[in-house]
Amino acid sequence: MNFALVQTLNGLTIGTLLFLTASGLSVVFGLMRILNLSHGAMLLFGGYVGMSVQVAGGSFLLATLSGVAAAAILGWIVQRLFLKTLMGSTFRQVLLTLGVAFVVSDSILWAWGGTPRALEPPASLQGSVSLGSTVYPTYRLALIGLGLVSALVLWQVWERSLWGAKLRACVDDRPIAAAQGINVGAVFAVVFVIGAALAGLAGVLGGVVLGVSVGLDFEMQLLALVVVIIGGLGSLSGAFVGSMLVGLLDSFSKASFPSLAYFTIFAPVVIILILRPQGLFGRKGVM
Amino acid sequence: MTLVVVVAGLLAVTLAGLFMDSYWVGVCSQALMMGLAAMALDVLVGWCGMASLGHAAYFGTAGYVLAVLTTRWGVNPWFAALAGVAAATFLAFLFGPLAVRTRGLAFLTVTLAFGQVIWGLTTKWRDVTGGSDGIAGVPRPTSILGLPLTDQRAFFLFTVVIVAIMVLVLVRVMRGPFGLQLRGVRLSELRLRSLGYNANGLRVAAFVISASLVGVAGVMFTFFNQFVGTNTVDWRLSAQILLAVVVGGPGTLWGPFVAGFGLFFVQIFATDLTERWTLILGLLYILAVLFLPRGIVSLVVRRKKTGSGVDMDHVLEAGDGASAAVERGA
Amino acid sequence: MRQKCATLLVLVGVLLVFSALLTACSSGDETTTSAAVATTAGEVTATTGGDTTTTAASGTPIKIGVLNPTTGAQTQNGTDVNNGLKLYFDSIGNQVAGHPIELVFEDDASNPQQGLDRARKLVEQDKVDFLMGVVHSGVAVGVAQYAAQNKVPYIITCAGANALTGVKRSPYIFRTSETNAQRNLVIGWYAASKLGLKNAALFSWDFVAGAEHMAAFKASFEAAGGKAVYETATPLPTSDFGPFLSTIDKTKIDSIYAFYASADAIRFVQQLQEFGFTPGEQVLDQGSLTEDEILPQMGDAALGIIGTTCYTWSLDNPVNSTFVDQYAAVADGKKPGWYVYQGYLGGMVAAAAIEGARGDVSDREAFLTAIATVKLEGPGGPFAFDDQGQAIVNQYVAVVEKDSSGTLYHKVTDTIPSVSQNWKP
Amino acid sequence: MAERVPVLEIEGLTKTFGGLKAVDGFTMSVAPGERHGILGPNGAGKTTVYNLVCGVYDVTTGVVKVKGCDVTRTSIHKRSQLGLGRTFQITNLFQEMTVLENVLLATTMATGESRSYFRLVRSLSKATEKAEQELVDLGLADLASIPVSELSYGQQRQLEVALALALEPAVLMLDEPTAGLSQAETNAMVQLIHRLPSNLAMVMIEHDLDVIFGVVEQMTVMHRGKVICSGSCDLVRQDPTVSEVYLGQSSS
Repeated sequence: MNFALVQTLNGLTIGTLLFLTASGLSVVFGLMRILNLSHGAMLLFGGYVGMSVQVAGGSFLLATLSGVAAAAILGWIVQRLFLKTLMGSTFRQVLLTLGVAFVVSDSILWAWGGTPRALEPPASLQGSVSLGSTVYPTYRLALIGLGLVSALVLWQVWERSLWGAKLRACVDDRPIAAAQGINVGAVFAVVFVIGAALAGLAGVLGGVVLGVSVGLDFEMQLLALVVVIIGGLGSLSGAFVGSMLVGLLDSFSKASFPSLAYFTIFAPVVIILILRPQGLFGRKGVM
Repeated sequence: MTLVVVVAGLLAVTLAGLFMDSYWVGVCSQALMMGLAAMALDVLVGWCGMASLGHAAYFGTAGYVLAVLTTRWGVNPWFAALAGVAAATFLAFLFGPLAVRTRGLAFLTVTLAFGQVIWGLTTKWRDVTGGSDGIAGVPRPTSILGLPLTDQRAFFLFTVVIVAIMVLVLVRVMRGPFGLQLRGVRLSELRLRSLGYNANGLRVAAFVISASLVGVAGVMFTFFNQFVGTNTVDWRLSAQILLAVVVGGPGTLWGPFVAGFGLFFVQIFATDLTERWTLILGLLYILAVLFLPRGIVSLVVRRKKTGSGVDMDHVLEAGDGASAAVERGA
Repeated sequence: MRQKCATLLVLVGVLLVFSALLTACSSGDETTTSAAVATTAGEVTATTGGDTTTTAASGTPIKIGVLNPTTGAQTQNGTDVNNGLKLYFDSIGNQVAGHPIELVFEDDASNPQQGLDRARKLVEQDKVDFLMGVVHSGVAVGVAQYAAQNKVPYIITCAGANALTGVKRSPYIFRTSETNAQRNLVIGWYAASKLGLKNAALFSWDFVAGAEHMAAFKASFEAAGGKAVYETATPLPTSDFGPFLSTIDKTKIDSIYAFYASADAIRFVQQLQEFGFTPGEQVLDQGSLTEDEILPQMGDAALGIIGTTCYTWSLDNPVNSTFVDQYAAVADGKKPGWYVYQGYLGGMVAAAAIEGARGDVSDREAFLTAIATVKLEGPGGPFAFDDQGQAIVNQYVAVVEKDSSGTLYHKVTDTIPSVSQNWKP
Repeated sequence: MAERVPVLEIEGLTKTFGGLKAVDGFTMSVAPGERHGILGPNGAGKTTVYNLVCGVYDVTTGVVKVKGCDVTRTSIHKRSQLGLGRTFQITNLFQEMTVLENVLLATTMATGESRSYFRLVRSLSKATEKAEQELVDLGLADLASIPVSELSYGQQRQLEVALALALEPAVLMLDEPTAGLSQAETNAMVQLIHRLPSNLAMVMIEHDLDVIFGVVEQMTVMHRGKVICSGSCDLVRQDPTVSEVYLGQSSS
C-alpha cells in the first residue's frame, strides 16, 4: 500500500516533467511533421542556465524564469535560422535538429564541464511532508501540483482560446487552415518557441529531482518520444495521458525489476508503433 | 563510376597504408569498416528512402556475439565471426518485418527504439556483455594465407580485401534488378506492387542485407580493437553512420563509403586536436543538411545524370500511391 | 545561394555568441575547482600530442603516456588526477635520475573505445616509455590488455576493477590505487564489529564496479556478523533515488551502505534525508560517497557519515602537509581530494621506479622489477606493492564533521595500517 | 475448354467507407479477349472498383475471381502475377527513372529475369529486348534513356499503358487512358488500344463516349456505386435510365 502510494507519487513526478517536455514536441510534430530531436538539448540548456543563475545567487524563481527564457531563445534561433529555410523537407529538418542536439549538448559539456549538478529547491519547499506512515519530499508534491495546473492551462488555451482554435485547425489540415487565412508559419514559430520554453521549464524544475548533466538531454528526449508515440502525435491530451503512463511505468518497473527498466519502456512503444502507428489519441495518416 | 572510384580509392588507401606508422594503419583499417557500414545503410536510405537511426544495433550485436563466443566459450575466431554476422542478420529478420510496416519518421523512430532496446540489453546484461566495461581480449585469427593477422599491417591488408569483396558484391547487386526494384519501392510503391512485386518483401530484403553488411563491419571492428564496448551499440554511432550517408550523398553507394571513411579520420583528428568531436559532428550535420542536399556527390556529379543519387528531400517521402498501400496495412 | 551564405555566416556567428554565452553562464560556478579545471584543461591540451616540458636535464627524455578522462561524465576526476601528477613532477623539476620527464596527456572520455585508441596512439605514434592513469574500469581493462600484449608497462592510478591485479594479472600491470574490493574490506568489518551494526541496506550503481564494491562490503560485513537486508543496484547515473529508497522498510535496517560518486553521491545523501532516513540509520561509506571533492556540496545531510578511505587532506604527516600546501598554491587555496592524491601518488611511484632503474626504462625487465620494489612514504602513509603489483596502503576510519569555520571534513578516528587486497581482520 | 472460363469475374462487390457505400453490389464478368467498358458519371465509384479488383482496398463484401480462382483476399502483387494489369487514372510512373528502366521493371517480371540478382540491368537481354520492342511500338524508342519526368503528358499516358501491357496480363484494366489528352494524343492512344492483341481481355474506364464506343463491345454503366445497366453497346445506348443519368447529363 505504502509502497504503491510512494511509487505512484514518484511516477507522477516524472510524468509531470515528461508532460512539460512532450507537449511541445507533440504539438510541433502534429503541426509541421517535424520530429524535433533537439528538444532534449533545449531542456538541458534551460536546466543548466537555471542552475548557474541559482549558483550565482539568484532566487529559484529567477533561476526558473532565466532557464525558460534561455530555452525559448534557443528554440527561436533554431526555428528562425534553420527550420524556416527547410520548410517541407522533413528528413532534412530532422537531421538538422539532430545536428543541433549534438552541438548544444557538447557546447554545454564545454561550458559547464561534465560534472553532473543539481538545483536546490526553494527554501519554502525543502524538507518533506509526512503521509501517514511514510514521508514524501514537499518539492515533489508541489511539482505534481504544478504539473496538473500547467496541463489545465495548456488545455484551456488549446480548447477554448481563439488562438488554440487556429492551432487545432492547422494541426487538422494545414492547407485548409492556410486557405482560411491563418498564417501557419507564424503559428508554427510561436508553438515551437513555446514548446522550447516548456522544455526549459522542465529542465529547471527537473534539475532539482533529476539533476542536470549531459546525457539527461537524450534520456528525456527519448522518453518524450516514447510519450508522443504512445499518446499520439499532435494530441495534447495524448501527451498528458502518455506522460503519466510512462512516468508510472518507469517508477514501478524501476522499483520492482530495475534491470528490465529499458524493456518496460520500449516494449509498449514497439507494439503501439506496429499495431496503431497513429498512437492512442492520434489520427490515422499522421505518421 | 562507383566501381572505378571505390577500387581506385581502395588501391590508393592500400598503398598509403603501407607507408604509414602502425597507428595510422590502424586508423585506416577502422575507417574502411566505417565506410562499409555507411555504404550498407545507404541501401536503405538512398534506395528505399528509409532512414534508419538504429543501425548500431547490428554493428554492435555482431561484435558482441563474436566477443562472447571467443572469450567466454573459446570458439574459433573464424566461426565466431560468422556467428556474429549471422546474429546481426537474424536480428534484422526479427526487426525488419516489423519496422518496414512503418514509413517515414515512424520508421526512423521505431528503428531508434529497437536500437535502444539492444543498447539496454548490452548495458544491463552484465554477466554476458560486461556492461559498461565491455569485453576485452577478443582474439584475432592468428593468420590467413600466411599473413599474421596480429600484425597491424597484415590485418590492414586483410581488411582491405574483405571490404573490397563486400563493396564489389553490394555494388553488383544494386546495379542489377534488385537495385532497380528498390528504387521502384521508393518512387512509387503502388505502381511497383501493381507490376507484381512484393514491395514489403523487397523492403525486408534491403533491411536484412544492409544489417548483415553492417554486421560484417562490426565484426571486423571488434577483431581490430580486440575489444567490444557499449559504444558499438550507442545511438550516436547510428547517427554517425547516417551522417556519413547524408554527407556522402544517398543513393550512390560510393558517396557514403567515401564519407564514412573520411568522417572517421575527421573524428580521429578532432579527438587529437580538440575534445569537441561531438560538436564538430553536429556542425557537419547542420552544414551538410543546409548546403549539400545531395551530399558531396553533388560536387562531382550533375543532378539528373544517372547515379547522381537522391535529393534528401525525397528520402522519407514515399512515392505516389504509397499512402493507399499503407491504408491496407500492406 | 547568397541567402544560404548569409545563413552560414549567421550560423557561425550564433555559435560563437552561443558558446560565449555558455562560458559566461558557467562563470558563476560554486566550486572553486572550475578555475583549476579551466587552467589544467588548457595545459592538458597544450601538452597533448607530446610537446616536451622544457627542462635542464641532460639525459634522454623519458616519455610517460597519461590517459585520463578530460571530457565526459568524469571530467572533474580525470582533470584532478592529471593535476596531481603534474603537481608532483613540477615539484621535482620534471626530471628524474638526470632524465627529463615528458608527460603526454590523452583523453579517454571514460569511453573504452576511445581509451583504447588513445593508448594505441600514445604507444605506436608518440612512442611513450610507459602508460599511466585511467579512472574508468572498463577503459582500464581494455588498455591493460593492450599494454600487456605490446609489453608496455602500465601503472593504473584510479580504476578499481579487481581482476586487473588479480591472479591473471600481467607482469606489465601495476596499480597505485586500491581495488574495488580492497576499499570495502575494512568498513564492512568495522561497521559490524566496532559499530555493532547488524542490518544494512546496500546501494550501488548497476555496473561492474558497483557490483564488485557491493559484493566486497557484503562479504566483510556478513563475515563480521552483519546482514545485508536489501541489495539495490540503481542505473548509472541515477537521476532519481525516490523509487529505490521508497522500497526500503526502515524498521528492518539500522544502517545504509552506498557506493556512489560525484553528483549521484550528493543527490543520494540529500534524498536520504528527504525520505527521512538520516539521522536514524547510520550511513556507511567506502570512500567515494563523501569524497573530499564533493563533500562541501552535500551540506549538513552528510554529517555523521562514517567511512574508510586511504587518504583525506586532514591527515597529519609531513609528506601530506607539503602536498596540501603545494596543491593549495596552484589551486587557489583548495584542499586536494582523493583523485588529486592518486595522481600525486602515481607520480611519486613512477619517479621512484625510474630512480630504481637508474633512469634506464628501455630495459623492460629491469624497469618492471624497479616498479615492483618501490617502497615510499606518501601523503597517505607508507606505500608498497604486493606480488600482484597491487598497492598496499593504510585505511583510515573517518567520520564527517564540521570544523569551527563550518566546513565539512573527515575526522580520522582510527587507522588500519597496510591493508592489502586480501586483508583479513 | 479453359477458354470458356471468364478471365475476370466480379460478384456483388461492395465497399463502404465509414457510412458511405462507394460501391454497392457491383457485378461484372469479362470473357477472354473481350473488350469491356465501364461508364458512369464522376463519383460513380469506377476507380474504387479498380482498386478493389486490384487489391488496393479491402473488399467489404463480394468476390473477385481471376481466371476462375478467387483473389478477393490476395495481395496486390499476387493478383498482378495472376494476370491483372492496370493503369492509373492519375499517372503513376517511376518519375526519376529513365523510360527504359520503367518498362524494364515490367518486362523483367514477365521474363522472370526480375530474380537474376547477380546480373547487371543492362545484361538482362530478354527483358531489354522486349522493353525496346515495346518502346518502338509506342514510338518512344529514341526517348528510352531520358527520365520519365521529361516526357510529355501524352507520352507518359502511353507509357502507363505500356507498363501494364509489358506484364503480358490476362486482362488489362485501363483507367481513363485518354483523360486530359489532346485530340491528336487521344487518337494515338485509341490506335494503341486497337493494336492490342486480340486474345487480350481489356476493361476500360472512360468518359469520352466517342472513344469508348469506338473500342469496346460490352459495357457496364455505374451510378452512385450501383450497376444500372450492363450489356452490348447498342443495348446500353438504347437504355432509358442510362441516357437519363449519364448520356443525358453529358449532352446537356
